[in-house]
Amino acid sequence: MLLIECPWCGPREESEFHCGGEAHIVRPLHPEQLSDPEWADYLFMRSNPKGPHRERWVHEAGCGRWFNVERDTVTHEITAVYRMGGPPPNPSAAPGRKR
Amino acid sequence: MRYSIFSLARNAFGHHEGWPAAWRSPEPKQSYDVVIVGGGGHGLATAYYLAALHGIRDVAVIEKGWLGGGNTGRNTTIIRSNYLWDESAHLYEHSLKLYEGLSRELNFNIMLSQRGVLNLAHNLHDLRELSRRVNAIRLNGIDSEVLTPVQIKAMVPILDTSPDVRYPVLGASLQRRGGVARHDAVAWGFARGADARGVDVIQNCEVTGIRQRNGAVEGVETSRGYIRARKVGVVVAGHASVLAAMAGFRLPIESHPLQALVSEPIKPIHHSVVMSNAVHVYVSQSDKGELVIGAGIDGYDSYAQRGSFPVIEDQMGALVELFPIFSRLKMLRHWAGIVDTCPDASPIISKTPVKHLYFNCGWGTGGFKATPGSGWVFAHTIAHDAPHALNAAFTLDRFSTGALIDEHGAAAVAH
Amino acid sequence: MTDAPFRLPSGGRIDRGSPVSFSFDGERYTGYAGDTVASALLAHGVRLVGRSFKYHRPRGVVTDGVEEPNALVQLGIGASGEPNARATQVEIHDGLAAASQNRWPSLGFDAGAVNGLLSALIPAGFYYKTFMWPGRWWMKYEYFIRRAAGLGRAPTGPDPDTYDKSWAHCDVLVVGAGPSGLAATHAAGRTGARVLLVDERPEPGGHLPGTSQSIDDAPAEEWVSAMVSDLAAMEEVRILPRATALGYYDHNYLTVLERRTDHLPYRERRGRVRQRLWKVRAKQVVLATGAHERPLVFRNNDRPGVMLASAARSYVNRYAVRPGTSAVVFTNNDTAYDPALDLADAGLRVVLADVRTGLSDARRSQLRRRGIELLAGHAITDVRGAKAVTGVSVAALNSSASAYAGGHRKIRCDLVCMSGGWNPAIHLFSQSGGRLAFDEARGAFVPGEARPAQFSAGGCNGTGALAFALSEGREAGKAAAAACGFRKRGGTPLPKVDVVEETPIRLLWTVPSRHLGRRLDKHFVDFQNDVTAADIALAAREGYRSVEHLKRYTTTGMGTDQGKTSNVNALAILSETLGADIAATGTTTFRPPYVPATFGALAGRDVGELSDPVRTTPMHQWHVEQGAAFEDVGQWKRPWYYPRDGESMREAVDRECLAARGSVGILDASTLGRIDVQGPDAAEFLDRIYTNGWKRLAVGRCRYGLMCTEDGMVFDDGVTLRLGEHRFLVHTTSGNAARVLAWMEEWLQTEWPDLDVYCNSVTEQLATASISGPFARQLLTELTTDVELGRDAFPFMSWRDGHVAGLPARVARVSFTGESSFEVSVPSGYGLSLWTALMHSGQRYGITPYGTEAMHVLRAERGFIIAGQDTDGTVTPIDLGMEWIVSRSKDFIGKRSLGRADTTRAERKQLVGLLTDDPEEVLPEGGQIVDTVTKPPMRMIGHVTSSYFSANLGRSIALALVRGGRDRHGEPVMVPLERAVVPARITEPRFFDPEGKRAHG
Amino acid sequence: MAERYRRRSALAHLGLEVRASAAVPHAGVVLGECRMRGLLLLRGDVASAGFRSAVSEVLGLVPVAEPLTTARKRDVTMLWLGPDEWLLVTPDRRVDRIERTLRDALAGQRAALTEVSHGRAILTLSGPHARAVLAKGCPLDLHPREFAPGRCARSRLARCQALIHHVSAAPAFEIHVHRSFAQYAWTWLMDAGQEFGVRIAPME
Ligand SMILES: Cc1cc2nc3c(=O)[nH]c(=O)nc-3n(C[C@H](O)[C@H](O)[C@H](O)COP(=O)(O)OP(=O)(O)OC[C@H]3O[C@@H](n4cnc5c(N)ncnc54)[C@H](O)[C@@H]3O)c2cc1C
Ligand SMILES: NC(=O)c1ccc[n+]([C@@H]2O[C@H](COP(=O)([O-])OP(=O)(O)OC[C@H]3O[C@@H](n4cnc5c(N)ncnc54)[C@H](O)[C@@H]3O)[C@@H](O)[C@H]2O)c1
Ligand SMILES: Cc1cc2nc3c(=O)[nH]c(=O)nc-3n(C[C@H](O)[C@H](O)[C@H](O)COP(=O)(O)O)c2cc1C
Ligand SMILES: [Zn+2]
Repeated sequence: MLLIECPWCGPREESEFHCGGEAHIVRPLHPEQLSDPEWADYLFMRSNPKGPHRERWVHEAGCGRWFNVERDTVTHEITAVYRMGGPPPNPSAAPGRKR
Repeated sequence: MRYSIFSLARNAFGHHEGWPAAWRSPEPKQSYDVVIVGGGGHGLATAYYLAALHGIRDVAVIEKGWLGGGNTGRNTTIIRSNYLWDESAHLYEHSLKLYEGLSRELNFNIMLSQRGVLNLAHNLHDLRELSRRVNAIRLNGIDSEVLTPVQIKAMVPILDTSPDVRYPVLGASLQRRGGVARHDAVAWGFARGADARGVDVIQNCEVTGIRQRNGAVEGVETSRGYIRARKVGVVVAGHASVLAAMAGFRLPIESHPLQALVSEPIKPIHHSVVMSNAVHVYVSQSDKGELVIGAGIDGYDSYAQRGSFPVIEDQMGALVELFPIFSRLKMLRHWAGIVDTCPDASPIISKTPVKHLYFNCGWGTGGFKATPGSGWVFAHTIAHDAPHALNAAFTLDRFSTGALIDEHGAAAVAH
Repeated sequence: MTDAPFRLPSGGRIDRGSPVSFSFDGERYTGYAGDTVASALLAHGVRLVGRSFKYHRPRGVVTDGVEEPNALVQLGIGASGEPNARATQVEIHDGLAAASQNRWPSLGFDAGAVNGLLSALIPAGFYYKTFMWPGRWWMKYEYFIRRAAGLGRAPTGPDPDTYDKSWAHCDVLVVGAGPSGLAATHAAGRTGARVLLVDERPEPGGHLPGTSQSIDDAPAEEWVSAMVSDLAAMEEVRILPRATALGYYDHNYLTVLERRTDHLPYRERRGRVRQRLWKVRAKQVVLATGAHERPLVFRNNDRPGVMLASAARSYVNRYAVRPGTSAVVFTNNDTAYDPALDLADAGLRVVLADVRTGLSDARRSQLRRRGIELLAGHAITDVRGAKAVTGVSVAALNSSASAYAGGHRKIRCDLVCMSGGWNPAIHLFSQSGGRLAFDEARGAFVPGEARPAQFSAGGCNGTGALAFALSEGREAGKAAAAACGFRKRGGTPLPKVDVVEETPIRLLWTVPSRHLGRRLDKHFVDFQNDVTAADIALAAREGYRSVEHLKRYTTTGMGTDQGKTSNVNALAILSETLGADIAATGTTTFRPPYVPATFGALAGRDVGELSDPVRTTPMHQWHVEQGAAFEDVGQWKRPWYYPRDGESMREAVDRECLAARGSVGILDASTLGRIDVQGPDAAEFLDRIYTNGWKRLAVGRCRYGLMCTEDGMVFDDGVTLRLGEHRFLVHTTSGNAARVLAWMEEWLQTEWPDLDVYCNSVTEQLATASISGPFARQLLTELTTDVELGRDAFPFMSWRDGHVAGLPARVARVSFTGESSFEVSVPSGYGLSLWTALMHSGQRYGITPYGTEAMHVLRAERGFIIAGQDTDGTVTPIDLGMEWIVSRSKDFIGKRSLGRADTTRAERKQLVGLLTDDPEEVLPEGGQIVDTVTKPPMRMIGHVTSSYFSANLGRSIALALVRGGRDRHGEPVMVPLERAVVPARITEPRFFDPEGKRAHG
Repeated sequence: MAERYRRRSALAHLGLEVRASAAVPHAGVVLGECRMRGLLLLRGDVASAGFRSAVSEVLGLVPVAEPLTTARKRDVTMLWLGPDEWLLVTPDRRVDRIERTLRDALAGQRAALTEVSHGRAILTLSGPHARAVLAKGCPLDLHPREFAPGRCARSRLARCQALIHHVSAAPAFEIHVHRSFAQYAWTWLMDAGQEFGVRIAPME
């Protein structure tokens, strides 16, 4: 049972939130220009890392805001919480997507 | 040594000191024809069928921990083949048929107990979906029937079928050939069978890299050194994405915790398997007497093999609603596995962008029932470098073409 | 009244003024308040209390607490029965009825004991090796195996008790109210921090009341009461007795189960919550859970009368019970000495066998003073007796402890006390993700690296001496409070306790047996599951060498005690067998709960009518009064149909359908989802969400829209009203209301934050009645003065604001029935008024309320889909024949997916109509469609999604998804059902008013 | 003409007026329904000076920026719901007018206004055990150190979403739920309060 720090409401119980999966997957601006595999990559392919992971959460039963969380998928330790559109913390240590 | 009541009796005189190891624990060789990564049921079955059916015996199964310690060792063991789409139905039915002969084939009692699997319907929508499913399954030649509340009550008297409860039971589908099996025995039986046919079963050896040249696989790096291989089959369930990353591609997979729990052992009281997707709980009673109970997945990626408590709370609420007499029984232990969920809730048994590298994953919450069938088709795929007709639809490129096999449908969780 | 024969004349924490009468296996006994079933039975000299799982061996009480493997009893009967209760923890109360388990016909004579005779044939894992012949017979064998297994029995009826759950937040949670837990709580509490102290026992003090320990030169209990009264004065400190911490989850979330009434006589329980599950979120956690004593593994160490040394001591001191008359204490460490002394003081004859030789003079003289015979370097080689211990054999060990150096001596006794050292109670520590370390010197796993915001103190930290346990507790409490920002100068001084110098433990994992020397038979490791040292060796030999394999192959540690007394012994024996070191072998995984926890408590009050909210509309009461049958749609209760006296469902639905087309029908449509979309970019936003375009929709007009998921599959549909240049009112399906709003918010916040749009749900703000049929307009005319209802003034697919029945209302001319129809929405508080006004005025037009079933029929007659019924997440708009609604000129969510290889296939399943050859035959929804009937597997080409009898058409109709169905209109197909094969014909998916003229009328 | 009909609250069918008179000895909690409130959802960009001044012009209240807090001016209370979202609680009879003037004032601003007076039910919970009852279903830390009077938060109450407003230190809470959940929330609170004794408050 995670304790998640909503950037607005502060630390709240996991049951108030909903996880929206991997963060920083930007919808292609021109989907029609993508090949089927490229579109499939956007739609379905996920890095699903073991270790630090950036993901989107929404404070569903609270302020209703979406935000990003950096969380270790093994220890569940949350190392950062940052607002949507905000820069990820410490980009050099960026986990996640390899293209 | 063949297992039987006679060998047991013979060994009793020797205080059971004469039993050989069920499988060797060999040092890894430098190279194999085929390396199977992942010593769960699926990996071991693949190795077994490679050796038993395709004459490929120079095979190693590489397991980072202990055999069957992944989802094979932590699942609720429900076996059934009542799947909606033709592709799935045929694959799971093939598996169920293999299961039906497995104890004898392996000379290892896997305790397949075909006590019947019921899926409850609680509203009109459920009923409609249930009827669709049962009709499809029956026309696919698989046993399946619809039960009325009265028939359900007769079969499961302890189930609350009164009409005025929050989630009344309006009907159920029943697959009589469905049931449960002893999960550990499936892994151990395949390991013993594969070992006897020359397969090296190697535990405590983690694959840490996949070497390739010119787009083809060459071998695997492991915590115990490099191992060359002409072909590599990866069957690591929750860790599929990790291995795919080693090979340089991504999968449409997310790893989520799936929890299960057992009650204290009690005298037999529940003789079938009851599942309810609407309220998210399912329960059977094991031969040891404990109730084995499962639910839905936790909502976030995790490799921790433990889940969140609210899932257990919901599950218990649903359980005591369905079975009021269970309220005073006690939860003995709860745990989780890491399930490899796929967007269409169907597996991937496929060639990959890397030549001679094959992946078998995406079984998510429901692959135990497929263990022999999955190994069987995967062995075929590896041996022929081409899928068998039974797994031809379960390729990786269905995500590009859009030809998904959506098994979410009525079953929110396809155990 | 004469007291029980084994009750000491004085002492103990029992209340001699409150005698309590209870029964065991039908026999009546008396004890005192403060007794457990175990202590009270022991006071009466009852030794045999249970039978083991597999061999049905006679078993007695081994421990005095939570770790008990043997003394499990069935409590109560019928619906309030409870199996597998630990007699060592069950507090007796008047009327308590306990019974032994897993025996037949009786505890004294148990037929299942034949398994013990067969034990040679049924070693660990035997079932994997047999019962495979003949082929299908396993189910027959299994029947008997199942009956033999299990322990207690399930209750026979629904639970009469209530349960409860509550959140608890605190700065510091202290688990364990022993000396270190009390010290921690005191240190943290005095800073003003919010401290919660939980302990599973009825009273604080931990193990202290079970000892003869003194603190500050007074009995330890005095120190305990002083602490407790200090704590009671601290406002932010709360103590929960009978509260067991079950699980330690992420980020300092712990579950604690409080047993509130189980100790009370039945008559005092009524109206009270039986158990409460606390869900604790703590900023800091102090674990002070103590330690469990380890049994020694020797031949027949399971005889009733063999118990842990600390338990025997506790029975003497806490319960004033002599657990026997003559005892042999068997140990490998110093902690059994104090128990031996206390037993002697209580009048028992005591012999102490210690496997060690170099013992301290202090210890020797303590024994000498009590006249206790010391057998240094000795071990028990066998225990005699069947249903109770009658004696033991002892012998001197050789220097490597692998065999005996001398002859065996028999000692008569009725009690054997054993101590193999201590296992710190690291369960919670390990559950939280802390790493364990193996302490070679103590032969115990102790906390290693901990997860953040957590401390371990005292026994659970591997600390043996009370003085250190106290100081560790105090430091942990202080540090934990400080970490929450609470500090206070000074502190309570540490109390004074005597320190006796200890001789190091000599680890001896198995004691060689008398007859077989090396061979280990019936040396029990796991008492409950009957796992012996030989089973462990067998598993290792057979390749089950991982401790996890060992566990699963032998079932060690899988019982109700979860191996609290057995796991470490088992893994140590495994290590020895394999020649590996214990640290490398490791433990099995610690999992919650720490003790088995009642399902009812985990469910709490979310049962019965509270198991899930039932949502109702403002008109609900009216529907109930009219005797409507209801359908569950998500959490909503919707009227399904309104049967009149004696009407069948079919008759009622037919009548409702005819009225909606023939006169006027009225539907409660309040459950429809409604979203108020405001902002200059609203139209642009809807353009992206929906497959069709919105920018050109005029204010005052409505449009039907379809939305897809990003993979191109239909997700939801509904009508949207343009309320203003910058404002739309979106309608969603009832089931998807919340999902669609969340979906919109997600896209807005995460992908298009630049759009100036706000979405708010108004689902619940509005109540809606939909009236349909030729008299709908006329009826409405009567009720409104300010809405122009003429065909031209108020065209189809437009809306108007005004008043209906004097209520502020919005009227929309939309139609889901295909009739001329009006949806009237008012603020919910007026919903019932609107409804009754319409019913009242509608009477003379024969107004007929219709439910969801008639609504489905009516819309199907017109071929309108229901998302989620005619679609299943695999259907595109094109599959539905709705290319007209798919914009070519703009992008929208899911558009790209429609161009993929599979989504453009001609053979996709497409929406069609289906007419059975027999007009009376109504196909079942979910029926599968084939071209030709063959032997299974048959080639299926589709399935029936909606199917009804249409009273308006006088025949059955159906909608279906059929492969390539769009080009197959007119072709015959078959629907094979269990009872028959139904022939049918594919048609256009529209059966009534194909041009759709009536809606405009 | 609207006066012909009285607005029915979500729990009107329970007849709480009648039940309120029943004496409950040692009631540990008092539960009631607050019926005559107007509710407006206000959305907007708190960083925009135009938005702030438009709101304060009409209400005399600047949109509160501090999460989980409330502000009050005369008979209007403003509750923070999210960084761009507030709930205005007004007397029922004033809500139309406030909506109109506020909407006019907000013209041209990045903002939205939606009336939800009828879409919610407001339950009142007070008495010495109010916190204990609430804690059974609400994961918020309700200790006055953490959730002082005047604070509000959206969270869960058992199986529904709820807005909890700590209105006074008594303690007293107002619990807003969606209208269709009112019956559930009411039953839940009655059940949770049972062990302490529940009295039904007279209607507001
Ligand atoms: C709680 C729960 C309940 C379930 N209930 C059911 C059910 O009732 N019915 C059903 O049909 N299915 C069920 N399932 C799903 C089922 O358990 C799985 O689909 C199935 O067991 C997968 O088998 P596997 O052999 O593919 O995976 P696993 O058994 O997980 O084996 C994969 C192995 O790969 C190893 N591995 C991973 N990475 C590496 C590496 N780098 N190097 C070497 N080895 C590696 C792992 O250690 C593991 O042993 C359930 C799952 C869970 C978790
Ligand atoms: N009988 C003995 O001789 C004995 C027994 C235990 C400890 N010790 C010694 O006592 C000193 C330590 O005292 P301490 O305070 O650490 O231990 P303690 O055993 O005195 O107290 C621990 C308390 O925690 C409770 N507890 C354990 N797990 C719990 C859980 N999950 N939930 C709720 N309560 C739980 C126990 O019931 C017990 O009351 C050490 O010196 C230790 O070696 C001696
Ligand atoms: C079908 C099944 C039955 C189980 N029965 C028991 C049981 O009777 N007792 C027990 O302690 N654990 C039981 N377990 C749980 C295991 O102890 C263990 O928790 C699970 O295999 C996951 O492994 P882990 O907890 O070691 O990670 C059972 C597990 C499964 C899958
Ligand atoms: Zn928030």
